[in-house]
Amino acid sequence: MGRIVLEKVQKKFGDVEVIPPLDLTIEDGEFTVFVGPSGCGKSTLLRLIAGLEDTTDGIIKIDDADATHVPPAKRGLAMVFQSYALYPHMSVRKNIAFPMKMAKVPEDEQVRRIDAAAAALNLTDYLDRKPGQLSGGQRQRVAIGRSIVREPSAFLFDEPLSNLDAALRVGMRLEISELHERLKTTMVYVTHDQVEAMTMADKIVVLRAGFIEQVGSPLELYHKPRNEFVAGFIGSPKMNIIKGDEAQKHGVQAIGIRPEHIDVSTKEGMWSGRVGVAEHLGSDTFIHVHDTGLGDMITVRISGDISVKHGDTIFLTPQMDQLHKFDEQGLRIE
Amino acid sequence: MGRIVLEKVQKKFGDVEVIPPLDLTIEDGEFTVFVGPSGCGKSTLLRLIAGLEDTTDGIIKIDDADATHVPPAKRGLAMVFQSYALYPHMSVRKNIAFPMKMAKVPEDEQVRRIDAAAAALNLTDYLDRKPGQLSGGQRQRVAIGRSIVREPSAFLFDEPLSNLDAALRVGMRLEISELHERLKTTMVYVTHDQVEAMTMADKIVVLRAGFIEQVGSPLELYHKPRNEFVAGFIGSPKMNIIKGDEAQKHGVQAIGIRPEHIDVSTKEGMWSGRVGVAEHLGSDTFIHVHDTGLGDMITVRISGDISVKHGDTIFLTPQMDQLHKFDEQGLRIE
Amino acid sequence: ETLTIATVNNGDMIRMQKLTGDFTKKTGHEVEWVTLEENVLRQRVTTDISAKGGQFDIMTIGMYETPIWAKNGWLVALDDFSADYDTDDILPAMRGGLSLDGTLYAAPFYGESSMIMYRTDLMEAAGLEMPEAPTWDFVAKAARAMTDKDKEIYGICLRGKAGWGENMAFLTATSNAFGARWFDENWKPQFDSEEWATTLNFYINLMTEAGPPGASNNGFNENLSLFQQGKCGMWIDATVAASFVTNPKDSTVADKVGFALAPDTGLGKRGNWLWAWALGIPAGTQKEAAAKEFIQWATSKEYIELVAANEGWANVPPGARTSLYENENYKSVPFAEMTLKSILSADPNNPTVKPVPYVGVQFAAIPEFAGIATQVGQEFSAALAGQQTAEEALAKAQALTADEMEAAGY
Amino acid sequence: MARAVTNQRKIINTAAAWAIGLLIFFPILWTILTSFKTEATAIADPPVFLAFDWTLENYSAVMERSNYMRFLWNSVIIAGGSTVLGIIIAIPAAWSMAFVPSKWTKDILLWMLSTKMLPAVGVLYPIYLIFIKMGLLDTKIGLMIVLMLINLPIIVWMLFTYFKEIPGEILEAARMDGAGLKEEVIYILTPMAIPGIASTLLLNVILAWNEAFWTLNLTAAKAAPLTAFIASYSSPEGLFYAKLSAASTMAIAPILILGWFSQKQLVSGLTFGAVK
Amino acid sequence: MATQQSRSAARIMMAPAVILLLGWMLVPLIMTLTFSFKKYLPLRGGDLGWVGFDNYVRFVTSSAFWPSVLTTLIIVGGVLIITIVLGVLLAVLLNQPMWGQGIVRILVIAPFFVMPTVTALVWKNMFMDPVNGLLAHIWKFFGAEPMVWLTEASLQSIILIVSWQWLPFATLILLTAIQSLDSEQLEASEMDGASPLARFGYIILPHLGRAITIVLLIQTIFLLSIFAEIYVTTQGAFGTKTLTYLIFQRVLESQNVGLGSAGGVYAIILANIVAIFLMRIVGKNLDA
Ligand SMILES: Nc1ncnc2c1ncn2[C@@H]1O[C@H](COP(=O)(O)OP(=O)(O)OP(=O)(O)O)[C@@H](O)[C@H]1O
Ligand SMILES: Nc1ncnc2c1ncn2[C@@H]1O[C@H](COP(=O)(O)OP(=O)(O)OP(=O)(O)O)[C@@H](O)[C@H]1O
Ligand SMILES: [Mg+2]
Ligand SMILES: [Mg+2]
Repeated sequence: MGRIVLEKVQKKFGDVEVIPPLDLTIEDGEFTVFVGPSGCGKSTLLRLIAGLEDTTDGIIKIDDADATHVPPAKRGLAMVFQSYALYPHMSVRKNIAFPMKMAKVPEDEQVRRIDAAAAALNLTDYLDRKPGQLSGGQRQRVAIGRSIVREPSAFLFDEPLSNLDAALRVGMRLEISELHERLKTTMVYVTHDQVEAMTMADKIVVLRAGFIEQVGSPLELYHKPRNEFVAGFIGSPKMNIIKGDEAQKHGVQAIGIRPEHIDVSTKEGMWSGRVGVAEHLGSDTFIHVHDTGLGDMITVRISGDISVKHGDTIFLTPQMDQLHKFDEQGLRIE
Repeated sequence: MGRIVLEKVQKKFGDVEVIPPLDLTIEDGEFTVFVGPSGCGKSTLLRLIAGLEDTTDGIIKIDDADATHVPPAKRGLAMVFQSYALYPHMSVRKNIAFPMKMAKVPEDEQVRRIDAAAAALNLTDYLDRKPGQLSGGQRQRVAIGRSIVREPSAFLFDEPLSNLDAALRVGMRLEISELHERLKTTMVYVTHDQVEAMTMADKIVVLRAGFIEQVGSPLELYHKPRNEFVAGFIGSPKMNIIKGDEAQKHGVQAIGIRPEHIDVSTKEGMWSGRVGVAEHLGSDTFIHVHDTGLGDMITVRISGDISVKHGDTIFLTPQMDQLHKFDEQGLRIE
Repeated sequence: ETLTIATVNNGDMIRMQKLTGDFTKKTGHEVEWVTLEENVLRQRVTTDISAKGGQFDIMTIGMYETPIWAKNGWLVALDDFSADYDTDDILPAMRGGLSLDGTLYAAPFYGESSMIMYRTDLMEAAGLEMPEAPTWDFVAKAARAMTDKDKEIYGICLRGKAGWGENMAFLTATSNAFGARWFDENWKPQFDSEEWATTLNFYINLMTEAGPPGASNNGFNENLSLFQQGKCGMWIDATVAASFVTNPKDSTVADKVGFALAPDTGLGKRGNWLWAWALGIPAGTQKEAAAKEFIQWATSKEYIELVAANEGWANVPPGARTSLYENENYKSVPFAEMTLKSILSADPNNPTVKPVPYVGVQFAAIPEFAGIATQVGQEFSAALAGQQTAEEALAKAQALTADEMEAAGY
Repeated sequence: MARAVTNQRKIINTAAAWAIGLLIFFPILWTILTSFKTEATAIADPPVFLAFDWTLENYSAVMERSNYMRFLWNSVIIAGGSTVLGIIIAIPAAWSMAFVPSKWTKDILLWMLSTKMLPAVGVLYPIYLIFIKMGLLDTKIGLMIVLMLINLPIIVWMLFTYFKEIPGEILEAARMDGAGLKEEVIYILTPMAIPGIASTLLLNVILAWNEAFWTLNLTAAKAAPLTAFIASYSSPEGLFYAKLSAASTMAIAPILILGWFSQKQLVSGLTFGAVK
Repeated sequence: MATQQSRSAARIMMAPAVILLLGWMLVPLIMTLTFSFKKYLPLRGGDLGWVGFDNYVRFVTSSAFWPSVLTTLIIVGGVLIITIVLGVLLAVLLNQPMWGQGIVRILVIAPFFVMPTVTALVWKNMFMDPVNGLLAHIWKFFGAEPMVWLTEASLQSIILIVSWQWLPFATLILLTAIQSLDSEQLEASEMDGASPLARFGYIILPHLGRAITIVLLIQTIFLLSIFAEIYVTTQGAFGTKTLTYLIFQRVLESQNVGLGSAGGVYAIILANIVAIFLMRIVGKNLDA
């Protein structure tokens, strides 16, 4: 169980309205990701759900019961913090046992659950170490272990991977996804990394300045961003947004085309430009094309390798069926 | 000018040999990147070049002059640190001016160079702020500004972007590449992010436990990794390494195939397996395939989208011309 | 020249500081004062003179230090004062205590003995009359009669605070009246004697029944303020206190104070001590001449008149000069006569009933005395506080004294 | 923890904290109040708290009796001088320990602290004799040196802990930028550690100001600081509570005011490395 | 950070502090050691020759020695316990939201600025005096017989006075330490269901461990040599004679420098025993 419903939830810090009244439903078992730029209120929203902040107004329901004024410990949720928030003076075992000790779970049950969690998270060999003696990824796993043993109705993650290096991040991402597959518990996950959002989420909530810009599955967001903001935020490299004459041709204020939806040729094409930096990744090549007359630099992504170099002239052709159109308010036009 | 030659350079910390005797030449104007896993000695090597650590043995030549015992300040190199290492009590202007003040550059010349650097790095509006009032990217630019004004014969960068968030990292990566295009000064760059290495380097030096595993251009490393380690380290997602029977078929110990070099079908193919986690990025899809009978999980990367889900059976066919072969020592076989 | 003078923070000394201008005017010498509390002062000057630090040109010292230091050759002899100064005018008892082999080494600034100060009104209320030379039995009886603890009136206030210059000064002097002594002719400590047991038990019983609470912490100052507040029926202490308790500015009982000699037990010795704060010059000072000028100024008859002119006769430094007690003006001061009688009845060279090898009424003028007596004082103080019996205190005193005397090579 | 704290909680906190604060402060408050009473009111029974005739007579009595300004000036010079001297010597030492640690660093630090455990009375004689030889008795410079030596371990330790928080990379950056050792310390380390140095300074001024053994024993007239001033008031004859209070107030007021003004600095700075 | 150059620079820069402290330690120490083997009585002409271990034997066998060691340990231990326990509680209280926090903090730290001599004088005369002291008035107000503090509860009184003086120091350090506690840790424990008491016991107190050791170390160093408080109040009477005070009596009151120096050497030994003991704990805690 773990259905979380926010009804007209609002949060002000002093006079500043960080979260304007907002409705959101997180279904039981769903993996929901909050994304958005820094300072948009992701953490605040999560902390409201956790009960670590008071709502200024509105109702939070957990499993259909009003939890607005229930203290955090009683909401049956577990939280994994960005800084891990491990207890530095306790061994890994004690860290994991702590919530059970507080809940007065019998000793043998504690041992059982710790062993299970440790096995699942590959922590068995480290149970007697202190957090200070662990690597970043291991610490992250302990933090997760500590939340698992509580058997919460939902997990809350606040940028759990942002302190890890790139390689580890990929690994942990997979582990959390697999954990979700296995447990089927509701998870609410905050990140500002859109790759994480795309790969992990069942449902993504895109926030900007406390407002929900769009809610939907990753591919919905990729294919049908509701506005320019979401279009720019989802996908990497970023969607190229073209305004001015070229957009006028399509009768709209702005058109958008993702780097991977532009075909490249050295001979002919709709647009032409001069190669700036070309980044060869082996599997892909990113080409930053200048002087196309379309305003900003255009980024193009090509599978595999192509031999262009700084200063070359190349020709670009957008795939017309992948064109996005936006109006004056930046809203999507179908 | 900025040719750096290491001859039999060795470094021990106490009894631990961190860098075994090692030869390396960095040509004038080259952009050299050191990559390798954490703790492999990248920073140590860079700091040996900078003179911040003593060599245990061996000779470091800068522009053909023996610099082994020259103090850091006299080597004519500039260094940009991971933590930026800005002077927090000085304004941006003073930070940038500091190396010139130390070198007793005349006041008006200082002003000229500061203005030039600030203009080039988009810092003109921030010259009177303290570092504490700047964003991460701006701080990074100040750090670069501080090294530029010295007009050093080479720049040394130690993971300069690892404290920035993903979006900023991409931007700064481009800026540094453009800077190199413009200045043509030797740059030695440490990172453990292989995307940075691939996109920025003229020459990549792959280190493992202080040993140089391979030196070459990014595409050389991608297409012809000298051994399994380099093969696994370069490219994302990682190359799939297959041992056992399947490798025997090719008469070698192990074969490797990159995720982007495997074709996928729902009907037929060389290998078959069950879909584990499928990560839909919109532009690409990563599929982790289990139970292929090839040992470990196989990762496949597909451009665009494909509708597979957890548990589906799919068929995989490697592109034979992209197969890598390795012997018992993990060395490449052509 | 500028003289540096170490002095104690007593009222008479403070007064002298205020009048320094007169000296400077007369001689052109400046004076720097270093005023310290008694114990600190003693520690400071002793360190300085024994290590030959030379920080002071004049030191304020007592009857205890003078003979010891003089013997070590640390003091400049004061035998060449001008005729005006009239060395012979100094009270013989004082002169005796501050001389070595007949040569004066420190000039008394003021001198004191001890005597009884009592509340005439309370004595009357108790239906008793204080004789001029009472016995301890009478004093004890009167004390018990005057005590009214509910009104915070205590029959007798005596020193209880540990210290060789505090409770031990009083107790040593008192023990003389009971026939006790510190050492026998062979320097053997005598705390195991019957006389000491009697003395200490008498003192403790009396204080327990008729003394103020916390007497084991009371020294001169504490008792003075108790008496001034009207909380004591009798107080046996330094004669100089008389001017404070009769001073209406500070004392609530100024007009109800009577004086009597310190009590005896009929054995021929009274329990009154003899002390002088005197000015001495450390040997080796560069400013000997100026220092001598200062001492002559400060201990002169003119100085007494100067104080009298400024502050009244009651405030002149007492107990140093015979001529003061012949002065008509001074005779009208209520305590003058009794002070003189007390001083005259003390004999430092022959202090006890049984013979002793030392000089000094309430002390033995040997270097080890201060250290030993302070520790003994602590034992006695603890006994007064009820933390141990008199017998235990005496046993410890005997042991530690024997120990220290042995360490010192007697 | 940005949840609204109920006002009730806050009121209870406030009441408790103020009660305890006032209780702790009371002896000082009482001393200050008493200094404005007459001697008779000072011992009045029952004691009077505020409703008395305020008088300055005790202050004038004290001023008349001793040259307060000279004692004060000596205290300022000695406390300030010893601290500055100590800082100048300690900065390089702390730099070495923080940035070029060797396996001995911790031992040296602890050894330095252990020198503070020498019982001062035990070495008074030796020091006195040395001071006589060197002509340092009753000089401000002599006291400055002694107090500096006494507090040096504490200064070194405090600076060491502040310096350790400064990332070594910044000093390396300066080195790469061409700064020599001197420039590194003067232009980078010292300014960066200003808050820490300020706290160190403050704590040591307090310790030096209040040091009563050496200041009393090694001075006479010329260099005597406020500790000597107070030693002449500790038990004068007669009623003395009010005068003692006035003298006490005068002795502690300067440092108390200094402490209060720099309270923030002290609160945030006094960590001795307790905070990481 | 470890080139040969910087290492030699470090040695040079450390030299002044080390040499000065070494001198400050060794010169008096050697002189004290020398005196301790001599019969040295300033009032009897100073140096009277070598006496071997006489002074040492005499010092330990004197009836005052062991009680003084015990007294020293009781005072140090008592003050440490009081200041640390109260300091932790006070730090926790001061860390709560309240009105006028700054002023309360000023009130609480004020005793630290007061000279020990003044502290002792004020407490002794104006509070603990059995007739005119404020505490006596309070006792009388409640109809009780006033305590004679410095006699009946002499050790406790001294511990009280010294604790009053050092409580601010402990509170200050502990307060900064509390403020450095990562709030996410507290939130995590709250999510984990810990009550306020459990949070104090399991999170805050362990977090303060390091700060507590530091308070322990620094205060011990200062407390082992407290002097003014005893000198002004009891002068070592009523069982308040610490080792330091005993040495003081030997050197300055009895003017027996030889014996006092032997005592000084014992004090150094005691201090070092305590120090080694402390360093063990602290050293471990400082690394972690
Ligand atoms: N306790 C607070 N008091 C006042 N303002 C706050 C507080 N906490 C957060 N804010 C403000 O609320 C806004 C949202 O903050 P929040 O931490 O939720 O952002 P976020 O989306 O998590 O950002 P990030 O990605 O940087 O973590 C920010 O503008 C922040 O400054
Ligand atoms: N001062 C030192 N003393 C002892 N060992 C050290 C020291 N500095 C580094 N090492 C060790 O040397 C090895 C190489 O360290 P180095 O910092 O060069 O690695 P790196 O490749 O930069 O790693 P990272 O990617 O984590 O920065 C590590 O095992 C490290 O523990
Ligand atoms: Mg956040
Ligand atoms: Mg590194």
